[in-house]
Amino acid sequence: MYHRFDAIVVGAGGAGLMAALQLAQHPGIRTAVISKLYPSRSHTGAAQGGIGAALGNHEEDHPEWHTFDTVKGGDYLVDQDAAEVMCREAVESVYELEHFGLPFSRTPEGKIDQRRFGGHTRNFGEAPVRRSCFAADRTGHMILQTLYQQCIKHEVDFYSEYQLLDLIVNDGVCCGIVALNIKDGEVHIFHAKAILFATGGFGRAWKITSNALSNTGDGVMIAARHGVPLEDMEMYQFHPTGVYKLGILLTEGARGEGGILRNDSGERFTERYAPTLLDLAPRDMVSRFIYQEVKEGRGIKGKDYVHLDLTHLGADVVENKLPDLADFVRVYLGIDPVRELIPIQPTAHYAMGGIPTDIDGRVVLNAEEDVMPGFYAAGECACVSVHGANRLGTNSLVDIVVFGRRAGKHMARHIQEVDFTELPPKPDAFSREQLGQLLSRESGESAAEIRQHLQEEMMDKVSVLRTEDKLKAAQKTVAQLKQAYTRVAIQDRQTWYNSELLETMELGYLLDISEITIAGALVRKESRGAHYRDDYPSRDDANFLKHTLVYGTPDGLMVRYKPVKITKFEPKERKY
Amino acid sequence: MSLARQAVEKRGTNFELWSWYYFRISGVLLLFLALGHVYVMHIATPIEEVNYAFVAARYATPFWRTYDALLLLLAMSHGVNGMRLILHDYIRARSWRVFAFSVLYSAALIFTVLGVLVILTFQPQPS
Amino acid sequence: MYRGREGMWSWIFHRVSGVGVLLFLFIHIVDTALIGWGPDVYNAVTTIYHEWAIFRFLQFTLIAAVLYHSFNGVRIIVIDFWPKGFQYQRLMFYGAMGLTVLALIPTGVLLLGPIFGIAER
Amino acid sequence: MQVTCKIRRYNPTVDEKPYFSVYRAEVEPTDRVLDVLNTIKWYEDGTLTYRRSCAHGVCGSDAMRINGRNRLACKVLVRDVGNRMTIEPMMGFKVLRDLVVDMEPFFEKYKAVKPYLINDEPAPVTERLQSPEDRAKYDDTTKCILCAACTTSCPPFWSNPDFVGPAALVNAHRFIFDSRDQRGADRAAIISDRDGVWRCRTVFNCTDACPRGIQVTNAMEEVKRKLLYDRA
Repeated sequence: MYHRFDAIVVGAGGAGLMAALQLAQHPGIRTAVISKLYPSRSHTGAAQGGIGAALGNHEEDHPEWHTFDTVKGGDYLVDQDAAEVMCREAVESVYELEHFGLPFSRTPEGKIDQRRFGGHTRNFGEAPVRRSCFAADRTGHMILQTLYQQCIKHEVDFYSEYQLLDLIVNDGVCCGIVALNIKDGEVHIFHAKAILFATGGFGRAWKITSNALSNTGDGVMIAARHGVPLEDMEMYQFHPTGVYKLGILLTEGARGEGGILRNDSGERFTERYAPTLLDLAPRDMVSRFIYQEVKEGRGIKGKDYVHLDLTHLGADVVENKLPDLADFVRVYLGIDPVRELIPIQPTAHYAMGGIPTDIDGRVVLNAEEDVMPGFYAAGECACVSVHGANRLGTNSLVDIVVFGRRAGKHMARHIQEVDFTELPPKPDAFSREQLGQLLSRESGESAAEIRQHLQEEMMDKVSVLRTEDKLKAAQKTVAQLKQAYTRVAIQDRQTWYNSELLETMELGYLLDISEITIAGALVRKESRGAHYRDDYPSRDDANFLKHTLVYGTPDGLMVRYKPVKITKFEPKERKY
Repeated sequence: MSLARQAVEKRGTNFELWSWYYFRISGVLLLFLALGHVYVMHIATPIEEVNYAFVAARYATPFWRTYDALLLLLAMSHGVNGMRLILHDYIRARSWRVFAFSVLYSAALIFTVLGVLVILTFQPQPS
Repeated sequence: MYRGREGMWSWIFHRVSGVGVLLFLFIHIVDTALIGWGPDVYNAVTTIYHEWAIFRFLQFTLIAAVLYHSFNGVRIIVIDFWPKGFQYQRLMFYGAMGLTVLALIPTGVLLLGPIFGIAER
Repeated sequence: MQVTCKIRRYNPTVDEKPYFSVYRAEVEPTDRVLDVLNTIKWYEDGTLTYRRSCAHGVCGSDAMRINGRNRLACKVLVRDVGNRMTIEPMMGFKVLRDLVVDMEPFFEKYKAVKPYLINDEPAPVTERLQSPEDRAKYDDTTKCILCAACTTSCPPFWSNPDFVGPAALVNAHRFIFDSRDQRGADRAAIISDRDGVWRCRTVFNCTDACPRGIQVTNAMEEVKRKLLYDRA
């Protein structure tokens, strides 16, 4: 089936919906949002903490301070022009969200309430500042709901439960997508002048992750298949406090309230690693401390986890300030956090890297920033790059809102300037062949076993602590798994709501993403932010103050580099 | 402008609101009337004594006639309102709906008229 | 099948008892109307009510229905008009059931007792 | 531990009528019911079909009937349901396949109550003000994740799919009680209709089913009271 729209947005999380809303405000522009889930199921809804913006509702604050914190938090791998834009526009974007109806928590005067969050400081690192605008402990949920509501108001066309299959590029110009209607298995072609990928992250490459089962990097890999390089893929954030074995996130606020991390002997081991900041050191660092403890046999009962201790805080603090955490712990662990220790381990959380874009969301193809006309990306699947080597808490929501908005605005201008590019012949041929192969193979490898093996290998060798040997071993395993994947067979032969088919395709993307992540990690022979190399334990600005760009070519992966844009803040040692 | 007023402007009536409210009001009144009736007729009076003479004596006073008329009208309207909602819940086909509501409202009318007539016109015969 | 809890059972009982009472109301209007035919007819009919055990059981059921419907009706009104009422809906359901059973004990003795040879009067 | 899992299956394109498949799976007592489904799907029967995404109770994909009650499969642990479980799709919507029901009518009802802020006045440069007290009035109903567990647990909805249902009313409540919302004429027309809030019979199944702990029935009661008290 053929559809024609002016703009196509793939992905209905915060970035996609924000862009769709900007487009919807132009009456002449027809927009469709394609999503493999219903929009309200997107993983933006899982974000808890808040959205950082220098509103200054409680105390003096400035976007410049926010920019500094972002740059420093990202270990100076941040493109500072983009960070400046983000922190400046965060303010008006938050007000816009409020005007859309977002139910922010309020100050006694009725203004948007703000609270402290890790790494956010006043006057370039002097003291913590109240910058995180929040709606109880479900800020992401509120952003997602509010944007979806506004899209309904503006009558945006939704194609829910449509799986993205391919991007259509004709002579270097992006002109559409191919998607599968999950319900009946029909292949649809969407022809458009501008296409935005807001397809989210890919945490499911790791065994323990806070990500949804749907976060499999489909858009990222489909872009890469069309010659787009992937930027800084080795920069993947592990959040230190995920529920043991489940990976469900327990907010940083728990340690903000005074929670303590303990090893098997009950020792507060952060004292040995970060004597001043202790448990509230940045995410990448605390994750590393835990990994070190486990590696040296001081995990609980010798296993791969440690304890988060809230027992000294008292029932009052736990129930009133950390109600969601208490709920998660009670439901999933059957533990009372007021009296018992919570087993936690680092959990794969957020991709700083992804599809490279400029500050208007246009996808760029190289270090010279040549764009692919008509192709945009925003949100976690994109890399602007505002997070550099480590993302600051609350900045993920800022990113999706600001750059989803900017991309939408730029798309609207672009659409008014250009004509439709003709589709190439048989734009869906590749997708149909791919589906046909998967649906017809009689017997072969099990996707579930390949997935399990991949996730364990990535968790073991490509997570918090990396070395040349581990990365090379993982590279070999992934290559073998990719081989096995070419023989993968599924049981379900139905076209009607075939979720096994989708899961198997998603596994293919995860395998490719893992391969690229490992390639990036291998060439970056330094330690910076989330990327920690045991064999190169310090930051090396002389050689590696640059972004990696990994291209997929017929001869294998090719790594190139792109300079980091530095405007105001010269790289300094990262101390807190 | 209030919500209900806006609803009226849009739709012309707040029938369901008033129906709902009336349900509660009549319910409270019935609570006393019906339980009183049950008490008087079944508990306080041994049922063997509920016979023609008992009813005749009772209807000698306007009080009991009024009581019974009120009880009849409230119970009937309350009950028919309830049946109306039940039929709306379970009968989906249009033709069946028309039929069911015709039966309900006809029965309600006939029985109400009959009951009211009995209460108002009853003249005791010497037994 | 859906395994509803107290709220669902209270609603089912309320509906069933309501329909039952309405049907009885129709019958009751007819039997009362017989009074117009004079004492012989009326007394003949009321005797059936009194003497036949099955009618005593039906009357008992009717009273049970009226009682439950009344008490649960109060529960519903409390939920409707007292802003905190919903918090006690389960408790009030058990309350309505308890009151119904309590009130049915003397009723049972008076109505059904004679059938079993107790509480003759 | 070994669990026996009885699942209602139906693929309308090939099956004449629904049937039950029984599976045995080896899982931990602390696993979620969703993990049981995943284990079956990944290692035993790939054709088993259900929705899922976040796996920790915030996206609302995997609402289904577990042992007769609407739950999120990712928010119920095996040890809480025991070693025998019966899993069926939610009631009241067409089954697309196995545990997947057609959600389109659900979202249509949601859209019908105009679930968005309506305020035609020009917005100020900064935020619109709202006191913490006014904000608290609709806090509970902002938790909704549109999983449909409430609507499909509602007896009036089962018998009459025209009823807008608890989920739509929860979202109507969220805006009716938002002091920033000005005009809800269309919203009021729909919720005050016969198939609107007045079809709620205070059954409380919705409240029991809500995985977010929203006092769904109470939200509808608040809407009823507001309609009544504001009628003039």
